[in-house]
Amino acid sequence: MRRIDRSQLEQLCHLAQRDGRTLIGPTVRDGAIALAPITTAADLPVGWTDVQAPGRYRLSRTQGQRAFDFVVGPNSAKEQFFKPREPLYRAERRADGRVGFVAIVPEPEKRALLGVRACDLAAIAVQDAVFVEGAMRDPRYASRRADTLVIAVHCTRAGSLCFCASMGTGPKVNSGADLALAEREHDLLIEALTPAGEALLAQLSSEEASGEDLRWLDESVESARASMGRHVDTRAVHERLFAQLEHPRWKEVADRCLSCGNCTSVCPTCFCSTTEDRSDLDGSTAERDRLWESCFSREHSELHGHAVRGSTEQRYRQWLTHKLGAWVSQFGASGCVGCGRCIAWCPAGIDLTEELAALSTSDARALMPVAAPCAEEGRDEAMVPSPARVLSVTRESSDVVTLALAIDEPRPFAPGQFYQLSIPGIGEAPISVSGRDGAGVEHTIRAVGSLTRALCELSPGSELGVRGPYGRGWPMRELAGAPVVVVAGGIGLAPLREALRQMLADPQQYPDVRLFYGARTPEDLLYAREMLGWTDRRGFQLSITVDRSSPTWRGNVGVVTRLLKRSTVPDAARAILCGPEVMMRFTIQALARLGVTHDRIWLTMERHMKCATGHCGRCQFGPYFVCKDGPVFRYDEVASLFGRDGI
Amino acid sequence: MSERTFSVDLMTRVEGEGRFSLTVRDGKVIDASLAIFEAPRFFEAFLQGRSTHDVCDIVARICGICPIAYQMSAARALESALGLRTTPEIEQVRRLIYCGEWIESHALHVFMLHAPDFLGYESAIEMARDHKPLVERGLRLKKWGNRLIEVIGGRPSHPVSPRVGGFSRAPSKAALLAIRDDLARGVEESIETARWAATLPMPDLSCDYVFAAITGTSDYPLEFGTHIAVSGRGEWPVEQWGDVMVERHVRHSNALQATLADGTPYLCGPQARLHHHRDKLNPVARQLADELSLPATVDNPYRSIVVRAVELTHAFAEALAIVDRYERPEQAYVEGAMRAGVGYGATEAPRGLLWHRYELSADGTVAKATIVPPTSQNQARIEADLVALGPSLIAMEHKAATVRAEQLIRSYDPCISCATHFLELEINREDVP
Amino acid sequence: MPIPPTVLAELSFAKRLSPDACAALAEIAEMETFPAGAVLFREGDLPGGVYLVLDGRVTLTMRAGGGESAVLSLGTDELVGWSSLLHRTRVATATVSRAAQLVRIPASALLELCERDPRVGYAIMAQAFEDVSDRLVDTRMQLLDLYGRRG
Amino acid sequence: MGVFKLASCDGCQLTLLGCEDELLALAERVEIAHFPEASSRLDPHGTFDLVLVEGSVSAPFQRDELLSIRARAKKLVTIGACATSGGVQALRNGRDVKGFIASVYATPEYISTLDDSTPVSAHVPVDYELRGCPIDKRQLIEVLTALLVGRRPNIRDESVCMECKRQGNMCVLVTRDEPCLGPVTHAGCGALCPSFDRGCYGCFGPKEQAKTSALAARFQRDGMVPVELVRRFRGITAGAEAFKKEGERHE
Repeated sequence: MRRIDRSQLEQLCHLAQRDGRTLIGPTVRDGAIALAPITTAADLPVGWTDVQAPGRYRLSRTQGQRAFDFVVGPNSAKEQFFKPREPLYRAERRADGRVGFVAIVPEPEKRALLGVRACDLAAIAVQDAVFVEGAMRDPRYASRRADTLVIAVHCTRAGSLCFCASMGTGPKVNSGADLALAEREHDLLIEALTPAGEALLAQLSSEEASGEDLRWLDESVESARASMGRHVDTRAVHERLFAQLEHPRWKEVADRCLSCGNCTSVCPTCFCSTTEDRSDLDGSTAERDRLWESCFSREHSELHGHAVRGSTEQRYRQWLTHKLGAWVSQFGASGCVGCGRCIAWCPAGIDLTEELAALSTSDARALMPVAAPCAEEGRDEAMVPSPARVLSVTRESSDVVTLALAIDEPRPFAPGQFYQLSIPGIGEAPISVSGRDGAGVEHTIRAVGSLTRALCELSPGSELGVRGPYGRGWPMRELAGAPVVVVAGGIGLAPLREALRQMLADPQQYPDVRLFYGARTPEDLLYAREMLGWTDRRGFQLSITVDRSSPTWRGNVGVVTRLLKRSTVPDAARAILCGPEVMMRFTIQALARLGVTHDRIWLTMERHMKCATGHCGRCQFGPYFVCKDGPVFRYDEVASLFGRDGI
Repeated sequence: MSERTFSVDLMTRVEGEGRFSLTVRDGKVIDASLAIFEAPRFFEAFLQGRSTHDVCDIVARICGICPIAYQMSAARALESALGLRTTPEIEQVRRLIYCGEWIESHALHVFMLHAPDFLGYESAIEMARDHKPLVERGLRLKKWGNRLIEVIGGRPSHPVSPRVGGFSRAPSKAALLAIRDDLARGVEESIETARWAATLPMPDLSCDYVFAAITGTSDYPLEFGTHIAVSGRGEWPVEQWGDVMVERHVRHSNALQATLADGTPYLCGPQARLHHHRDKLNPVARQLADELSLPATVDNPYRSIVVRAVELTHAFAEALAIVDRYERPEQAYVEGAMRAGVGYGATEAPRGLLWHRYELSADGTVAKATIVPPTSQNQARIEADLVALGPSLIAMEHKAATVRAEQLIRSYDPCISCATHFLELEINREDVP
Repeated sequence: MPIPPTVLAELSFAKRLSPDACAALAEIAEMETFPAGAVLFREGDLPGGVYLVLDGRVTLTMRAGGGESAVLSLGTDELVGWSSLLHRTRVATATVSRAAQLVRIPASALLELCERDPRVGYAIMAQAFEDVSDRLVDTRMQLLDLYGRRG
Repeated sequence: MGVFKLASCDGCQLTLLGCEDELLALAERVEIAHFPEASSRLDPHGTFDLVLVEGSVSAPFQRDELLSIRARAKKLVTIGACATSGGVQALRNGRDVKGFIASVYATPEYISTLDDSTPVSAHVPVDYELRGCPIDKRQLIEVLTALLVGRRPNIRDESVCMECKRQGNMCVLVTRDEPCLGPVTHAGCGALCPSFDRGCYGCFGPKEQAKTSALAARFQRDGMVPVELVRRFRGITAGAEAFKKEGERHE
């Protein structure tokens, strides 16, 4: 620990900008202390402090000359690395049907962050876990984050909305920074935490801190810890929150909540994003941007044209249970770092700590399963498609086609995984793999929206964008050796087809396979010819039913669960299902009556998978990201949340 | 006896909806009317009871083409009622944003609405097939005007920053410098525009105009004036304008028509401004007027396209000069206590004199509002000009004659949406407690 | 053809019954075989027999919009023609869609049996109720567009 | 394509002419068959693939015209606050407009007006409603582009706050109690007002799930009196349901 004179701050700012670094530090702007590019110590908010209350933030003059005599302003390091809006790629669709994609990669830019508090260091670590340390790495975030010099400041006083002590993230800086400062009226204590920090410190004129200095620091930090304006009880908060999904408080807070998204915008860890395509007038070129999104907006939970979380009540519950609950199982740390920004910048002044306390009156705890880790190893995911060519188009029914796609250098895929298919200027959607046809990867698509319609209209030779495969597929290994019941509804047969093919090709491993398949009408039955071909395989049983038909149909009429009801299944059978949520719900009940327990059922979850990399937050489902932890789940992993409204 | 009627049921390339009809019998015009059937929108009625701070946002909605004129006239009138004095720095910004509106509106009118008449096209888009560079220039000039408004006010239509006392936020020097080059090019290209406009074939028509424009400052009138000058009649303080002109409701129109008290129609707009203030044009624009031998008094309404083009140069040159000497005002607006009072304000909208009068209650809410837009002042004059035009149409083929008459009306850049903002509800209110 | 009580006892319809009751039921029931295409009853017919499917398939169709629609097919262990238990005319047409062996019980005799012994009556009605309720749930699922939109 | 106008200020159709960089390209892709403000070539009775309607219905003839337009349009898109919520002229709604006129004019039937100014959707089905007073140029291009290539327009129904925060603006409500409708207002303007140091006045109308009562509660805590609350919600988009109701609540 060293001590520097206040005048050395100028030198510190100067040194931090060497090697072309942009220095980002606190500065007064429009009535608040903002983080912005600064060049000299004179840009720092010397003599300013902040006064915060729920829904209220004011600057106030101090008599002193401290530059860091405030707690946190509305913005954080988040926007330095995870940009509020940034272009991902430019896409082009040429007249001859060919497509091209050009990634837009940010210019490498070196930064130095000055004045970062312990809570925000924790937030940076949380975002690193999302964007860099998972199975998929966001190269844009990673490149901006990679070469950043961090000069942190110990908090020696706490704000009225601070609760980092409760969250275990502050007020003292322990790691995550190169240098840590503690500011007094006339001087600062400074400590290097990394070699880079040491190198920088060596160029300042400093002297060894005295024992009294060290005592002052300890006492100040302790007094800050003791004077936190807010407090939360984090014990088993995850289990406690998920035990209160029906608590009347959600409704009550929804009456006050504007669902405006300010809390998520100012939160230093919230990472949800969406994309926006801008195409030119003839749709021949398009640019895709990624931008900050909020779980408080309707679009964020949109699934096939309706919002899964249609009400503010559900959205607030989603936010809080994720931030303080599910986050822990996803990333190993809470999504809340105790900075208090969501309280100050909520126009309605909703206080997270108060809501949490009100929801924690009961000791009830939910049993929360932990997601199986994604099998993928770490890799860069720039979310840029590459061109693929349509090899063949097979019409399956009036509104369903199967495209066989030639994908350059394809990574191997497993049954149940999905690709993101896109047409420049129209959009992108997750489509599960329905099989392999020679060199082609097959996707079976029903025309329901503008993109799927456009996909269904593609002809052999034309191109589209693909990225993938993504996600966790069917548990082929767990299914081996046991009787397998396959239940499919409508187009839900598509993600199961490749699994069926693999099982039928290997009767040794899969001696007993029974397919129960329901469709709306006989005309909607997929792969009819292929299925009939399967029926002579030993150990395969096929039951088909339709919802309605003409009287000439000699087969079953009725829902697929009725087929199951009529059947018996062998002991120890395993089941894999795919269909709409409602169908799967009833199928699971029927299976249970037949003795198939929840731990022997796998299903695919319906959520809108947008980025497919676990970064955009769109397909959040309790403790899971459907795109990376699913879409196939073992039912007992999701049973407590499955079929529940607004999850 | 010969009788011919020239009429158009839906006027095109004007703002808003109107029709005209011109009947000539035995070489004499027996009926000329510009009928405005645009639905009335009652602005003056619902301004009543609003706070002074709502007025600029509401009156902007009278017109999508010249919202700034409405905001500025209103702000002036309200400031005079409240006894507020803005600073010269704020006034500079006002002049600047007003220049933007002139540029955007004049460029729209010259290139998109009026030029197709001279060159024989139905629209600028059609004209672009044969005259692409010309139309592109028009779009470019218009865009630069819009950009200027955006930098100061956020968006071209209904900008958000103008307010009573000034602006909610003044533009930074850097933001203005970023468009400085466009403005400089605008000066050049608008000069070319005026030269081109001067070469257009002008139908013959000479009218005996009474010109009305604001006056009272050393500048070519734009965002401010203390008096209103009427050619051959004299000058009146802005406060007295309501006594000098009278508005009446004519049966064929949803808009009121204004004339001088003795019933004389008058003209406001570019020709009127040039008539009273040619010598005050920005030197660049004045030199251009000299080069084109443009007299102070232009009595051929078709030739207004040239006057507009010269004003376009004036606006670009003014804007450029303001940007070059601009320093961001310390204070973007001035504030004062609310009080009861009456205030008047007049500015020069692109298409002419725009006069506002407000009565405020003690809490600063509007007790009564009167807005006299340029088009309703010009409407009587337009009808008179149709009468003057009538005889010369007799010899023409019907369609061409109709087009010629429509072209004449278009020369005034009538803004019908503005003209029908009212139906004088304050008259009615006297009957209803 | 009379039905052996042992065959009857295999059906869930009879599972709730005591051996005595089961024998009583067998007495009034008959076993019949139908080829594919045979019509058991038509929509609008007067009440008649109640059928239990031993084997094969019976499809119910209803008239709508000038045509005939298949709405439900029934197989082994399922009940056909419950409306007769309520003295109602037939609500659908029942056609054998795959050669079937059925148990036919005259509704009047069955109801008489139920009247005679309320315990038997309760068991039979409970079974019929469960069956009808399952069909109601199925119908609701169809209303929810079971196979909905999945891209 | 046809562009039709009802009661309005022309600002939204002017926005189409304000697409200076795209206008000529658009004209090459789309036949603009009826656009009186821009062209003398008219086709008032033709059929259209796409019709843009500006303005509200505030006179009987406009109602008739609208029904006729709808019958001839494959897709009808309303542009702007007037067509989408009745516009600023909806401020007259609830006042005895006809009574006023009848008491003054000898031939009141000549002054053709309705008591209320209503949105297009109150009279005919609308395929897409583009918000704003005026509409935003980029959003207009986006809607046209999306319709041309057959996809759903990328128009977000989130709050103005989301745009405001992405731009890094400081919140005027939190830092200085400036009444701002941003939290309940539909995004699309680019958070203009807060960017210009003033509170949003709601010209894009209410966002989905607009919790106006919660915002009104905040304004009241900051000392706003009922008459001011009424004025705040009764602005440019006074006819929009959520704002209308909130205004009435404080009357």
